[in-house]
Amino acid sequence: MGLLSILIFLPLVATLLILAIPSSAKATYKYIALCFTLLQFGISLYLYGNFDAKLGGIEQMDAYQYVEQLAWIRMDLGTVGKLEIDYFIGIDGISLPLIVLSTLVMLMSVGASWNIDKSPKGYFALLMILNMAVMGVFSALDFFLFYVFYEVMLLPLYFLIGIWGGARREYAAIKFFIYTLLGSVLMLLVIVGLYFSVINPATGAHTFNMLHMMNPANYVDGSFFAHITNYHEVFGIPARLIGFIVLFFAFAIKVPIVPLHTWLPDAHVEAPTPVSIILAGVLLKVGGYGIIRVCYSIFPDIAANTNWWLALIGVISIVYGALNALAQKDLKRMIAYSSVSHMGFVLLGIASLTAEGLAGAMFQMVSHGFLSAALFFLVGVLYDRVHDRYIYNFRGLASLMPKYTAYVAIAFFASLGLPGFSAFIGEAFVIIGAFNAESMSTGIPRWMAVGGSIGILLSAAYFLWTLQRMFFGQTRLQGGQAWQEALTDLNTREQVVLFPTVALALLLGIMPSLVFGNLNASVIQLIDLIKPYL
Amino acid sequence: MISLTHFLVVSACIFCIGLYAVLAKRNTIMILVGIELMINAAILNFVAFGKYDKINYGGQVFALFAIVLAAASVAVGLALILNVYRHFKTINPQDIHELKD
Amino acid sequence: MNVSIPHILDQIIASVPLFKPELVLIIGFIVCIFTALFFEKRWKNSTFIACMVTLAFSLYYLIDQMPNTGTGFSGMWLVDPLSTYARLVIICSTLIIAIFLQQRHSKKNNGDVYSILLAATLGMHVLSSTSNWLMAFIGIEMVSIASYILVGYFSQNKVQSEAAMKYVLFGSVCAAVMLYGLSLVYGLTGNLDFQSAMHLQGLMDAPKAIITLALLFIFVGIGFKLSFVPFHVWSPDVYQGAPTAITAFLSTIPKVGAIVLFARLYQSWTSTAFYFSELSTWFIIGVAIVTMLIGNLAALRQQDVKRMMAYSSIGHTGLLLMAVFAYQDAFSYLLFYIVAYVVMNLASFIFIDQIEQQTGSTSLLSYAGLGKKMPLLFTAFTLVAVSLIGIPPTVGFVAKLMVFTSTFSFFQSSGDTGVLVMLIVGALTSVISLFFYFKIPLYAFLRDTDQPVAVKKQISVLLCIAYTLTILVILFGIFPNWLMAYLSTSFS
Amino acid sequence: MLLPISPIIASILVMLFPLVASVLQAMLGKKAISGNMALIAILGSTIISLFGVFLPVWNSTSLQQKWEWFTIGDHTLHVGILVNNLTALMQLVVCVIALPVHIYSRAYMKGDSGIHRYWMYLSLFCFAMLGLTVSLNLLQLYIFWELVGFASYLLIGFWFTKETAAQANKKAFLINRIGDLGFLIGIALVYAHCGTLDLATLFNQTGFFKDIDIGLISSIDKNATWVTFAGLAFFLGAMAKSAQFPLHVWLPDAMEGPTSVSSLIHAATMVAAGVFLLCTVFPLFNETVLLIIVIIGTLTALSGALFALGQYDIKKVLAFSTISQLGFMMVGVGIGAWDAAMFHLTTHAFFKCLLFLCAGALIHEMTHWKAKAQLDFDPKDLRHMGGLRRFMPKTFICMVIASLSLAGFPSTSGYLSKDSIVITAYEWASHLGGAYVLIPILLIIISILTAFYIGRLILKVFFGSFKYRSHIKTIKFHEAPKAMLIPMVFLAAASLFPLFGLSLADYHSSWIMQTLDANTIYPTQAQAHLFIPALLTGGAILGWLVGWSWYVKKKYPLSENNRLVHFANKQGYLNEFNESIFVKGTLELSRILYIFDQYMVDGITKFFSWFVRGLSAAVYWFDKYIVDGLVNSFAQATYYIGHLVRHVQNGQLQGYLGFALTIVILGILYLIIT
Repeated sequence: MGLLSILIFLPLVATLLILAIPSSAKATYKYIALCFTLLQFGISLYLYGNFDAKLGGIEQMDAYQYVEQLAWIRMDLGTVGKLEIDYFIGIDGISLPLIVLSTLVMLMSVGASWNIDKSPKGYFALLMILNMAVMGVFSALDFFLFYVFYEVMLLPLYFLIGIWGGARREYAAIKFFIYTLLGSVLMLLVIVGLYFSVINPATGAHTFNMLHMMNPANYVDGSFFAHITNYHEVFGIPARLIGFIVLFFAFAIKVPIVPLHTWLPDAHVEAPTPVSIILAGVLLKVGGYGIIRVCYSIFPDIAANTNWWLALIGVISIVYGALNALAQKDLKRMIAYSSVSHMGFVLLGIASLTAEGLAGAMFQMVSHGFLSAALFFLVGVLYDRVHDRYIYNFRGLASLMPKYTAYVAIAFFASLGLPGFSAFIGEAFVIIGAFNAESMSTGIPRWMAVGGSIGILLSAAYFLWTLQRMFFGQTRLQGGQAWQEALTDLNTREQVVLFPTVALALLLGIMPSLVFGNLNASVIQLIDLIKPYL
Repeated sequence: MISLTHFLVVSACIFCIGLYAVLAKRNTIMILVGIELMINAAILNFVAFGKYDKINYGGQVFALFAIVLAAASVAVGLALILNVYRHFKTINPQDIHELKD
Repeated sequence: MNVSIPHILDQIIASVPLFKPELVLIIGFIVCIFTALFFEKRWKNSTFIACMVTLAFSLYYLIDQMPNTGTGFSGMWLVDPLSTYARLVIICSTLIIAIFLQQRHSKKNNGDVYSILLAATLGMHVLSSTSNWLMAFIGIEMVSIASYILVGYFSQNKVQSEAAMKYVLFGSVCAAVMLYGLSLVYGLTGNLDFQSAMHLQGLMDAPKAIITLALLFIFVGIGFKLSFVPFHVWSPDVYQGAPTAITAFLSTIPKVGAIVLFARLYQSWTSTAFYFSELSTWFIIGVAIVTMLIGNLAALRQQDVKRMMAYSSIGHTGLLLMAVFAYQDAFSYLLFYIVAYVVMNLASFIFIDQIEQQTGSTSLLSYAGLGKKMPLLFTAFTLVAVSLIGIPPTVGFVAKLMVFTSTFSFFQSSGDTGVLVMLIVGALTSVISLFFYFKIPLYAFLRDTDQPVAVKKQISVLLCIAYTLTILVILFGIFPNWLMAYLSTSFS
Repeated sequence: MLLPISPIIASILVMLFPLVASVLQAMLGKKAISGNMALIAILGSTIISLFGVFLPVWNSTSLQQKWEWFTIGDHTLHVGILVNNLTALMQLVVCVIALPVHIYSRAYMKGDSGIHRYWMYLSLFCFAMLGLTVSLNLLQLYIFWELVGFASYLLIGFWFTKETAAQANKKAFLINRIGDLGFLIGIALVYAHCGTLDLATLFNQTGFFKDIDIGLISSIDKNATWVTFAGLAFFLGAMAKSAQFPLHVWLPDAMEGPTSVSSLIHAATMVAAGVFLLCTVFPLFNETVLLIIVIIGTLTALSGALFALGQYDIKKVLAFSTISQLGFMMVGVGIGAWDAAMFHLTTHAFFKCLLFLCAGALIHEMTHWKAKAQLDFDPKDLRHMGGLRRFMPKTFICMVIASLSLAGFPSTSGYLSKDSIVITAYEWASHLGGAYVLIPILLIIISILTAFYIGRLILKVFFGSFKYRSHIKTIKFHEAPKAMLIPMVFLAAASLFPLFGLSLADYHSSWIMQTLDANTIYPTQAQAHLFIPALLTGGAILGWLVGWSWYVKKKYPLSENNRLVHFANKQGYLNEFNESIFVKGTLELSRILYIFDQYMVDGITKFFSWFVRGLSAAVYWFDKYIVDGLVNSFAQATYYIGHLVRHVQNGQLQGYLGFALTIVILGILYLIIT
């Protein structure tokens, strides 16, 4: 039982504990959750501390760290061949930052769900299961295992949104579920296809091992996804291309890209604050992570040929999301759409296929992770007070809740890419990478970079406009005197949750090397993997 | 001399008559009768074909079994129809549609 | 060949050991009739006990029969791992069904139901362990007649009697059609063993028109038992009408026997490259696709749980067909799917029944807000639903994955677009199925009840069984090779 | 070596002091409203900057030191400090301007409820600005660049309860964001082609953009398209920060902030950052870009001056004058005389800051007096002032000095710097010949206009008679308090020539020009040094006389034309004629242009924002009803198909049989036929 497994399965223990404790002692649940998430956070920090930044990872088996590999499922399917599924986990520079991020966000969300009183038992149990699944997804290196965790994420979310959510929660929950499942069932087919195309050089059996899938040498000639001499076509489209598209589709739903994003605003708006935090903070990252870890690493040849389109989608998402955010009158919805816009940068950066772009995209994921979490938390603060999020119902909050305003302002400026905060580094390097793409001749035209930078301008527009509409001017509230009293300033718990994120945003903004240092080797590795096909 | 073809034609006709009864009759008993006819058509076939199967008389054996089974199922059918009649006071299949989407 | 009487007798005697479990069943059948006649009044559960004992014995003989394979009764009875495991599944599920019946319908003395159950089981055994049309037909008829009676047995109200009537009539017509088809096939081949070379030869020489007619007629009969499109129409009505215990029986056990028979048939017929082989290939692909689509789509609008489950089992039939299609010499995943399917269905029907006991209704609307009242039950139910959709980490997912795997390997070798379409449809329908399966947790957890439902806290044997099954669902989902190793060892 | 620390460390300290002050202030919050921390910090910075950085570095070799920041791909970015003449000078200027403003603010902002925020923001701004000056890395520079904008956002919106303020700071930030994007794109381009953002590596004599190829680093072809684009991108950044036409619209609105803030940020330092940036990356520009810079600069200078003519809000007048002066600096850069530009930047910093401080003093006193007299009028409006020299003589003198300097009157610093630009422009033009001559001519006209509008301001405020003379008996009108006067006096002293060179007339001999020599290649034209100053001064004096006759003697031609009847006096008639044609023309023009500015240029920004909002609304509609609608309709369709399937299940047994068997028959027929 390695450290990584402990990290993954601790929440399961927490779940069992919570389920074991009778509902009479419901107060203890949140403390249990808190303890375990804290423990996880500690472990992840330990992993971070002892991580060897020189090792690349991606497709080199030996460059992964904290690796655990056990034979899990061995089945003889006769002529179909042997089914070989491993419990195979490990992390490299791509997954490490995201794992640390997830543990942090989980901690935040537990903090945010402090005064959940509607059947806390189920709530925290589900939260912990979700926690486990997330950790699993980020560290799984066996495709089957990955898929299992990937799907297990959905169920708790469905119930968390559906039971603890807002007015239209049923619609939002099922919509979210359907979208993601649609993506993943098709992914399953591709997984099966890959399974048949790849053999484990050691045992000669077909395998679900992702790292084997990344190595062209392991592909059976003439198999469905064979690298060279592949004549398979589906409806006239080459097999490998279709495989890439399907996988990309599956992850793009999570990212989400326009036009597959419509689940996101609904899910965010209806979800309770802690769940929105997790959604924005972690789940969207699963999409980006999947694209890097699966689409790009397993189909580097296709990645090299399609990146123009991916970049285009990225730019569209950036601008489209930003414009939508500008149009919103519901604060939470606005932030949801801003996530679409910000994740567009991730896609653009990944597609740029330059070291700057990829590193920028990873950085953007991390920074957006906790910044959006902070934003949703802040919305939650307001919503807890007066159960309203309609922007025009608030005016001049600044003079009413100065501390809150300060945090909101910092969070807003941080996420609109004010230098000195983390988001700036991410976005700037995505843009720089996109510009660089032309000199690296990865086929991303510069106008896309310019288009992306327009997104930065728009993000400034909607954040500042919101700031002006809600916080500045003379205090004038929809709810009148009642709200006047209800809108107390931040309490200690809320500040305890918020402060670290803001501090982290600043820290990473000033010392990006904290993240870049660890993922740089992997990024270069990935570039080297894709370069031959450019 | 009656050749195999005659048998087949006859059985086919019987089968079709049975099918017609099953589909068109407005009386459940008649449907049962139709089923009987269909089965008998098949049995007739079996016997006719059995003539050419000198080794283990599969046809005849099958025919015997078929007769028995047909009798059994029809008996059950009748019992259930009676049961239906007790509840619906009719055995017109068209009036019996409690269960539907 | 030697046809001297003593020789034949010797052969029969020799093949009795292969027939032990069934013999036990036959004896038990008779015993049950008598107990029902004489002891029922004095000792209420006597028949039930007798039935259980019978099943237990038959199970014992079955396990004891495990290693050896062979044919008996001049090739009419054939025992191979497939049949053995299928019968194992059948016996086990019959046990559960028997308990189910005993728990649910122990009010007035209706011991005969057990004997009928045993008869049905016997029929199933015959189905699953023969390659001879005569035996197959007898098996089908035994199962059918038994299930007619079971459906009609408890009919107190209109709905149940109607269901029984529809079932019997539809069933008999299909049987008749099949019989006619069989007669033609017999005529064409002069042989009733569909695995024999002579049979296949006959089919090869036969004119296409007749072959088409005969084959489709035969498929009518099997289609009725498996209830795939277009012969599924009876199942929603019957499932809804029949008592839940019987529905559980109908939705699981008969299908096992039928699918095994179909698998054998399909394997032997598609082993050649002749018209009838292609015909059956195309037939199965088309039917599988349509069945999956219609089963899942029609289920979307259902408000009655049992009806919904009927459609869902139709959908699963489509997947079973897919499994049969990809059926190669190692059929472990076929069995795996069967086991998964049986476990899931039994569990869900027990849950449905339990809720019906509490609320007196099988309408989804009546589930509103029950989640908080029976958290454990509904959590388990939800898990089973998840497994039925085919989402990890449940046995349903692994089963589906293996079916896809084998089908894909077939596709990769053949490059047949139809197969790919079948795969995609199979994947997409599981998304559709999410809609209706998740109505259960949706109503139970997400909706709030308006009228208060008094929930009696009682822990019954059935629930324990159901929870065990649920645990199995998860366990086999995470460690499928526990089951798989067991299934596949004996084939090597 | 006046201090025992290296200039590098010194400059770091210079930028750290205000930061520390700001952080402390943030922590203490309301507990510390005196602003002593900020004051001490800036004082320390000033001293160190002068003795630790400026004096050691000035006119000696440039120093730099870098630390590894982070590695991305195989490029490593560094943060670092670059101190050379340019940066040291800029840093010093910022410090020296910031110090008096701090002192001034203590009195000016006294008693404001949010004063603790004020000090925090101010220190933050100082930190950012000082950091900007000595950054080594373009990215680092960009960071401070935006932080400066952020600080100005905070300070403009300091009175955030005022709707106009809330609007103004948003506008300022957004328009600056446009510029920032340009800057960022420029950075990206440079990085993409040179692989480094190190200013020294890029721009010093041996850098990528060196003029003569020494062969250490392969030099860049400066006429490549991307270089032009990069240059334009950088210029875009500078345009937004330095309020160049048409991106100047934010600056007048920015006057919503406290006057002290305007004096520091929106007159002296931040707006000059653009010019500073251009001077830093000067080697990057090729002819095309430079020409564009010149044109934009001239346009800005002209429009600014004209708009200033028509203003009645005292701060708006100064704002436009700032815009116009920044235009001058841009021209300076454009013609290659970036040393002159820096020179003008420096002098302008002093006298414009002083002007604002004086204006602040006036407004301050007016407001107080207004409050006492229970009158209601806009204390910033020129029309309500007049004859104030009697009440506030010291302020009067300071302001006059500043105005003279602005007008470029001999013996002031402005005279030197402005001449340096105009004359160099003249030389530049005559070197190139052709239509280029237009530039210097325009510049001359602009400087005369400048003299005129600033004269107008002075005369309107201090001469003539006070509008509310009746109240003045009862309520006393005070001179500004000491704490405000001292900095003003100091700046007044700094606005005179001696600070910049002993020679009264020759700007070449000023030490700034001596050291930062852009060695412009145009032949010096002796006569220009003679007649241009004469022209400027003469024009200025003429302008003042006219102004005097209008605004003080109240002989305003456009208001009362009674003079027209006096045909006798031909002179007068001519005079009138001239005035009513030229002067009226000019003023009309200015009014019209200002309207144009209000409704067209600014209107365009308004329209743009309106357009973007409209677009966003449209896009959201699309998202809600088309994209999401598609999804939902797909789900509906699925449901409907399910519905159709159910039609078979009509409960009719024979229906079922018919259905099933029909399909079978059809199948058979189909198969037999095929």
